[in-house]
Amino acid sequence: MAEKLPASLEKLNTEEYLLNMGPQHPSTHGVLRIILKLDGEVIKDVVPVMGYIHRGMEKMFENRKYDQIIPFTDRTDYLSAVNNNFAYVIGVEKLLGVVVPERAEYLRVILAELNRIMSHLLWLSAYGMDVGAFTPLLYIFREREEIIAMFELITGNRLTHNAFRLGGFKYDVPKTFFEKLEKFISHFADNLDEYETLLINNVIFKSRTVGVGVITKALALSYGVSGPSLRGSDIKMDVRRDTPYSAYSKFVFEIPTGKNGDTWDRCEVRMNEMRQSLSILQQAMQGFPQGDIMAKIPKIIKPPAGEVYTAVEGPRGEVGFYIISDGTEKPYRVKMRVPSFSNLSALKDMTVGFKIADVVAIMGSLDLVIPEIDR
Amino acid sequence: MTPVEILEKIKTKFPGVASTEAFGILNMETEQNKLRPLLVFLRDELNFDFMNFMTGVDRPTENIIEVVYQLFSFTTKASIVIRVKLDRTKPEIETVSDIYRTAEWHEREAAEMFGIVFLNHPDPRILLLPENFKGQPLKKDFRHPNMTPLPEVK
Amino acid sequence: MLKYIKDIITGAITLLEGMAITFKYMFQKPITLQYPEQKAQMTTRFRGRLVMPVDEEKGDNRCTACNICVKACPNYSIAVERLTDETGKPKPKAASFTYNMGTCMFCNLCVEVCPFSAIVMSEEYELAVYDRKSLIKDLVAEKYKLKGRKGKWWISKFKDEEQV
Amino acid sequence: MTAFMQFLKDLLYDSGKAFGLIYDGGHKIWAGFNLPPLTLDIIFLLIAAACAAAFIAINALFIIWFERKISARMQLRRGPNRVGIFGIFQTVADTIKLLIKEDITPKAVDKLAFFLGPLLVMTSTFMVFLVMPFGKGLIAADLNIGVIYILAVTGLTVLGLLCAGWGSNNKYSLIGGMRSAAQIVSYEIPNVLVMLTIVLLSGSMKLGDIIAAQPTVGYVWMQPVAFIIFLIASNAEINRGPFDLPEAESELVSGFITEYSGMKFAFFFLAEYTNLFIAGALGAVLFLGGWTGPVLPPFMWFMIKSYFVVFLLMWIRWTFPRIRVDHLMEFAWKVLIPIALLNLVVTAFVIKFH
Amino acid sequence: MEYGMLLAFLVFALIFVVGGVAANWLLMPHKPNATKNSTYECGVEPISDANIRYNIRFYVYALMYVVFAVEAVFLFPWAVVFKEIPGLMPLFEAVLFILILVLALAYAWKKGALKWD
Repeated sequence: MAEKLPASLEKLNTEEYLLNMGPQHPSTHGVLRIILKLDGEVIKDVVPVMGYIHRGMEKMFENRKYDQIIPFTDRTDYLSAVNNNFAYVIGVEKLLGVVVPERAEYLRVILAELNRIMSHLLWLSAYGMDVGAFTPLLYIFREREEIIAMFELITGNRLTHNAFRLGGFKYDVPKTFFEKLEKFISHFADNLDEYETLLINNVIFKSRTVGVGVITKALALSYGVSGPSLRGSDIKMDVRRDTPYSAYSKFVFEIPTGKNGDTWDRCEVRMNEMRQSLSILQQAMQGFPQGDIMAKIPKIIKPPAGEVYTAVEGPRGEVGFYIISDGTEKPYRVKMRVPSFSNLSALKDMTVGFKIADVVAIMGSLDLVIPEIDR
Repeated sequence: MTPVEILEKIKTKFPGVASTEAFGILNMETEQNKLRPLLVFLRDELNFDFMNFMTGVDRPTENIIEVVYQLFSFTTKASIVIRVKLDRTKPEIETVSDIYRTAEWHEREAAEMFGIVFLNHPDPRILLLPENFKGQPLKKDFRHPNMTPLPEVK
Repeated sequence: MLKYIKDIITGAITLLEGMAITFKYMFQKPITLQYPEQKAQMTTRFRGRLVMPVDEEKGDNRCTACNICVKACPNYSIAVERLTDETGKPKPKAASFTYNMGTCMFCNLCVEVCPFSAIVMSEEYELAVYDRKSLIKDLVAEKYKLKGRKGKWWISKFKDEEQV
Repeated sequence: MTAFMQFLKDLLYDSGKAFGLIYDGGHKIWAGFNLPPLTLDIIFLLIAAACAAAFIAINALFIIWFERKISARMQLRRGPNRVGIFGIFQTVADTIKLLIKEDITPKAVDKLAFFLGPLLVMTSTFMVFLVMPFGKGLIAADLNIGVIYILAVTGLTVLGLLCAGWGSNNKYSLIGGMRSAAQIVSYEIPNVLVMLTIVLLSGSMKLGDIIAAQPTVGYVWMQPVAFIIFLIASNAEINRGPFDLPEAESELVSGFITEYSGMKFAFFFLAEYTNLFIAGALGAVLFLGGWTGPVLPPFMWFMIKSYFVVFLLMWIRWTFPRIRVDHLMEFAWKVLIPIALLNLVVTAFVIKFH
Repeated sequence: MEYGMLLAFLVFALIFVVGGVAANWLLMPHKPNATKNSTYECGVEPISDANIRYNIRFYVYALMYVVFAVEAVFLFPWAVVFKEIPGLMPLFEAVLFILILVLALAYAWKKGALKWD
């Protein structure tokens, strides 16, 4: 359609039109609005509109004490509450100069990896829904429910755990937790294989994902895409390996990567990541040390003036907290670096030229959590 | 690469940059007009290929707004923080969104939250705030009629 | 041409594998919990809502109106008023303990800081109400009785759990 | 008494004979009253149509419940189990709910097209039952162009969906309607070719003759490829399963039924499930020998076979992800149609040289 | 009688639908408001009218359908009498006819009418 049509035929040309996808749409996973410019089914332009659930988290942080901020971090990315806690807590501990006991570090790793599996499972089930397969969701929710029950044992909450405290944990682990964990590890790998056969290796699924939403290495890096979405583009990026935090340097694990940076690669990376998390869980459970669960920290937390940026590898990518302390009880400024924010910014380069159905598939493969973007 | 090595390399090209070190990360300050060449140098010569984030910090007591860029290199696993101090009454800075594309959205956010003007920005619309919102919420002196003061507890 | 046929066959095999899985699950027991009749068993640490249980030995709650929980609450959902005697001197007793469930995040911070174990998170989870006002509760007036276990079990509920 | 027993037995096993008796008896009585025989014929016609309507309504209610139960079992759920035993009256309750719900007609819609949508869809679905052989002699009209009639009437559905899609004046509906039109016409062709193969084998377009011509096991053993193509193509034609693009929930919200509510929505719903049954029934008639079978009454056999095919379609639906629209079209034109054509030619050759 | 049945079915189908909608209209509450009567587009105001000149892609399929369906309909009479006519003549005639269909398909395939973009 490149050549100019004569004026008399101009009216016969297909019309490009704008379509709102969201804020209330079944597959935007939250209150995200995407304005699509379409020619028939083919996408010509994508404009994400955000901020529908902007809560001013960063402003709120400035008005809360250091230990009060932890429950708020749960609520930015509600699917990986523990990893958000993690990033914030190690930041403040760095400022305070607190050394966390090993037992607490191990428990943190266990919780973080469980949380990663939990988040990926939800992604897998939601992704099944996105591409039109409803059934995997209900199978996957069995396993997810098991993990939630484990979290409930330790923290008492099912989704927004508020699990970590500055310096470790408030309460020690109940014995039943490890029994459950062992049971979970024993059957999870098999179930994962089953889901892979049911969904990921399905020929229809492959036809919808292979070669769709390709993002090149250089572009992904430039966009600051992180986590599985970046690893899908064949970059061995993992905060757990690049800048090891907590006890991660003690565990052996691989970093799965994709080859082409398409949607299927991102899916496969997540599936393999769950297997790696499972192996970390096994190692952590075997080497779980005795000792204290809480470091000695002052009653009133006043970190010395300074600033720190700490990041952890969340399920969606690099979750970072940039904390500036001015020596008072409350932080001077907290900036959250959220993975979905950068991942979503690359959406336009991934989707243009594909179809409506692909937008859903691509957005699903980025595993967006909207409250995290809006903060 | 250790922070010292990075600093030495930078000093060969940009003599006289102020820098400190905190938690093993080089923390350097530069002027507004040197920022873009510095970032291009860091990206192309020192392999800082990943921008973690970019944000602003409001410091009303010193009458400045800081712009902070954090970079990371996947090849050397090193991080670096670059900050630029802007005049708080008229904060203006050149965009870096063509050097790191992720900066485009981060700059849009910083623009609406701190009122920083990013010159030559490709898409200077608001990002998170409602369209008719007035004020820059992350400035320390921001007040809004809907804000309720927190109760004082003895 | 050969690839065309091969693609069709391998594709059909993956489809049949999927169908075998769904068929297998058809004969498994449903995992549904029939909600209003069957209810989920909550763990000891479950954070339902904040309650101020009546200590049966004391015949009253254990609150001393020390305001530590108020300071700890990130959302300012708690307000405590101290009881005063006739002369206006404050007594170590709460006259009212206003708890706003609407703004509560169920983060457990208030329970953790309470030096007297006066408050605890209960196991209730059906907390929805029709009227927003009824989310604001006065825990002192409520005189909540923790069900199920005896005495002051909640004070040591985490210590009683079997540890690794 | 024995005559009455014989009549009941006929009614069950050879309905044609029993209806013949009723028809003749009715006319004798009618002639006794000196009334013109045409009036009685009209009454009989209306009764037959009313029976079909009642069957459609009850069957749709059952099939919806059946699907909900089957999908629930496949997903480790229980499915409806509150209204009536095993929740069998759940769909009745849902229908009543839809009946007393407000039927919203948005301001921007083209009112005529908006109403024509469900009307055309439901009418075309209804009309198919004219030639549906439920049992021996249990058929409203065994037209001698039966197969073509079915193809023609189901083809009307496209118009209804296009009306709904265009008339709603909603972009999601528009995309859904367009998709469904392209999809249904594309999959009509493999379906036509498959039916052509069956007609080739049986030598008649009458559904009754097709059933009679089949060996005891049905054509499915002679034409397994045709059966698979039929399953896929009819699944696509009724917009279900991995081919539910016109109403693809995660992409188009609800496609062409986005703006519909109340009874108009119910008619789309009803038509979808009735079409599902029609697909099952056609599969039973064309490939599984229709109502033939030992011991049980023909009607029972027909229903069992139909529901078996319906179950296959449900199984497919609840297992697979949704196909993308371009793959869908390519699959029809590049895979199904060549195979169906090849199958047709091979069948013709085998018939001639066998 | 048979086509009378067809008419009866048609009449009944129309009664069925119109009656259903009418019953619904009688039973339902009538409380329209502006929000309810607006077009749904994910909770925001629709950007533009939906009656647009749509992509040609879909109409191409309809055209191809006409070609194939009409030819297939011509084949039905042949299929009915195929067994009864002796000799190989009907077979070869039909194969020739189908070959033309295949050629049409191959042409469309080659021309890219089956490709989406």
